[in-house]
Amino acid sequence: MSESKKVFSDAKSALDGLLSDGMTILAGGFGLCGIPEHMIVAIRESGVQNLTVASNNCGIDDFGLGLLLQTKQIKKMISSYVGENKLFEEQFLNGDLELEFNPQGTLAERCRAGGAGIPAFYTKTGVGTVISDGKETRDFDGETYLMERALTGDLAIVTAWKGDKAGNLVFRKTARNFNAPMATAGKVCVVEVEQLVEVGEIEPDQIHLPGIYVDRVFEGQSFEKRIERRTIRET
Amino acid sequence: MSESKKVFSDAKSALDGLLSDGMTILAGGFGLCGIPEHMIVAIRESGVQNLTVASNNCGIDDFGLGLLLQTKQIKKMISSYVGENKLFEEQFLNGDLELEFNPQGTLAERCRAGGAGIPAFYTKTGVGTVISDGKETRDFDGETYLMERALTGDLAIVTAWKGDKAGNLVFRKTARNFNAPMATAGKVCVVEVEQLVEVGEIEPDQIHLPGIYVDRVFEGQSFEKRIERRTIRET
Amino acid sequence: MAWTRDQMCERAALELEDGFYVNLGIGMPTLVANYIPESMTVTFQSENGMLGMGPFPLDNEVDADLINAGKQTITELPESVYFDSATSFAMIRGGHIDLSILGALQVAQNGDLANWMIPGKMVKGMGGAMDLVAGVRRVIVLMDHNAKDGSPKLLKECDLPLTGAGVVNTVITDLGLFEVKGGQLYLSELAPNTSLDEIRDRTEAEFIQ
Amino acid sequence: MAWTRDQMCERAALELEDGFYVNLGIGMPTLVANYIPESMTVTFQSENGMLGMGPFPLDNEVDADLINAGKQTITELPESVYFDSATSFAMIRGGHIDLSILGALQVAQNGDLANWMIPGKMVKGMGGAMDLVAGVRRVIVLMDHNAKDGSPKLLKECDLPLTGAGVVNTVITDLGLFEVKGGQLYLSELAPNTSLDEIRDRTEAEFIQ
Repeated sequence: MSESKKVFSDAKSALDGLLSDGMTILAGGFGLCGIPEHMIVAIRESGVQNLTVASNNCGIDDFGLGLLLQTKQIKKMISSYVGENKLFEEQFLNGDLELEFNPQGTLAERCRAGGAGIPAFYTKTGVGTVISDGKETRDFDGETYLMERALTGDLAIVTAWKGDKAGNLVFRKTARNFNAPMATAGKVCVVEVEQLVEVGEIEPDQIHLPGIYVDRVFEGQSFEKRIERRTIRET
Repeated sequence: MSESKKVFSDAKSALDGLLSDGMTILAGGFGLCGIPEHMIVAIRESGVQNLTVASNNCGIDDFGLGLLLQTKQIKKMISSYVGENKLFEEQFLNGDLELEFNPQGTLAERCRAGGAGIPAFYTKTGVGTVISDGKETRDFDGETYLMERALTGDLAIVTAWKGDKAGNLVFRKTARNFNAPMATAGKVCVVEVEQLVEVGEIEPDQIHLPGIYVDRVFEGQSFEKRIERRTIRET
Repeated sequence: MAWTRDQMCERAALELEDGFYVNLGIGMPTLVANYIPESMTVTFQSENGMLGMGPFPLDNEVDADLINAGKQTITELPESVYFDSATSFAMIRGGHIDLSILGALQVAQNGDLANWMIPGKMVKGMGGAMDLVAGVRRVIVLMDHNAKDGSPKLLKECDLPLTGAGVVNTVITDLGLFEVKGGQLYLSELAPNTSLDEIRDRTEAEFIQ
Repeated sequence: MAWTRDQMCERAALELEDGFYVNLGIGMPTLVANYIPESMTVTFQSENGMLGMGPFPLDNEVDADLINAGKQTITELPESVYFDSATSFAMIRGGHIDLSILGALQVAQNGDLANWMIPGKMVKGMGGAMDLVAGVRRVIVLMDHNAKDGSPKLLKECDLPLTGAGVVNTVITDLGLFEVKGGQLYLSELAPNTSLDEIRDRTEAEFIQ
């Protein structure tokens, strides 16, 4: 048995040899929830340039993928939501950053397709909008659909709550989001987990993503897990 | 709160009003593993005719969907494997039964697409075989793919290990198989569970299929769970 | 005064039915959840991967792993279920959600909806809105009848980039409730203290009374 | 005597590498699992929804909910994972399985494979075989060199319905090991006590030595 071949000590060693200028990275997370925060910092420190990053959002100005906007390491984003990230909006409006808007479900399904050997699929989402510009439409049973292509990346960086040394993953609550579909669509997939456990510690029926999709895994030290919109009720 | 609207007492009451001649039924299970055995018996007893049934297999001669072959209630099967079911093979070779062969993964993906609003997708499976007869092929990035259409049914009959009164399901081991994707592709979905529990008894992160897909659920009494090929080792 | 924001939400809540699975958009639509009768079970979906969304947390319940599609911290309920984004949108796009209630910048009389960007000015992105309006069984727009500058939001044609074409079923504004049927707009209800003349004045869209 | 069935399986096992995820077909391919060195981690996938397939159960371990793709009762291992059929085939069709070893009725010199039906005679169905040969990174066929009636199974062209066109990478028979490259068949290894003349006699396909 040698499943610990997948285990690395930290973000830097886990990404060693995998980063190159101009590559495409799929980054899990929704807003700041479930983002691979340690790997984002390591990518910033690596100085790799001209990245295309597919991620639903692009972090905030000073956390998450926003850190790679600050250093202008990102050439192009594939996202559904710019939201309140000022730097993102500014770089896009200035023309410093390319932005390919994908509806959120289209982005998720394109990754799922990329991991599942489906080069293209049809969807109603975006028909009659700018999203359909330059894309084929086709009618099935009297309704019009768009053809969307699969999305894959050179590297998927995702985060999970618990992972075993064979790479089997369990996510927690809404931190699951894009992490699972993106993990399947990376040529290489690296995962940071909050808890690294021994093989056999996770029930086989409770694994959310099988280790077959995971090439490297490490336990992240002290996740910051910043909250973007802390909202509470009084009673 | 009124989530118990979904709960029925047995197969007969759960299927009441849902069966009609000529309908299409999606039936979960692989071989005899994870089949909705109580509902198959109730369908037999209802006498409904001319069914189209999508199921990976068709049971064995005297159990599972084989029971509906005996009574000639099935007009057409959509399956990947006839296997050792003599009656199935015989009715097909006689011309008494229509049979649409689907590769197993294509059958699963067609159901998943049917539940996900994807009317068609492309796959490499079956290119250059009889499966591609009459279907469109198309090249993407230098490789040839087949276009496959989504599959939906008037009714999905599936089985799960545990279900709560809101229809949230947990499957057990390899009995999960087609039950999850087929549940999403039925216009109506009825589920038999081994254990019906209260809402809140299943961890939200451990639910395999959300209750949104489940219209009716009942606890089956004394599952027979017949084993097709009991294979053991000595030591 | 016509309908207040609370009254608009209350009116929207009347469109819910027992057993419905509902997705509420960011902002005013979120408040509709406050007007559901106790006797009714309505399950809220959050497109980032949850069914059975609970209220905002108490201060000591905040969990960074538990947010809604508006990125606000929320709580779970006994019936909650979590899933990934591909599964969440398979659910939305596959027509399993009964109702979506969302805000709008503009709605056209044929049901076209614009709510995701103002070219050169505001680039928020469509998030899950394009998927929701394309996939959910019924779409209700909840919006002010006029923009802050008084300009109409119910138009003959949207001039902002569309979120979906012909996707809106019902529009609830402070002045009334409209329905889109067969590509035409019908005024079904007038808010109290609102005259037909006033609503005509403040609407660009052609509507049938 | 050339390779026995055990020796064929042993030879096939040499194609495995540490860390591989492998799908073994029904019948002889299943036996390949017996020849994996202790030092190597190989994870077996069963297309009905499992990674990390264990051995057959002891009599008191039999579980009706735990079967392999051949419908035999099996066991789980510490690293096992279960998933549904759509997920299982997404894995297979998405190219995540390193190797599939399966049986064949016929293989053509260009890598065409027939192993799912004999028209008018045997209608088993393709099960997951068409998905496996289309999706898995490398396909090894393990089969007797000749049919029971002595007729060749390595042919110029298959006359039975295909499972996949040009999908086979390697063929291991009792007489030797062949590889398909660029649409041509190469004989790479001769089994012991087998002459080139014998293999030519018993093969219809053209192959390059």
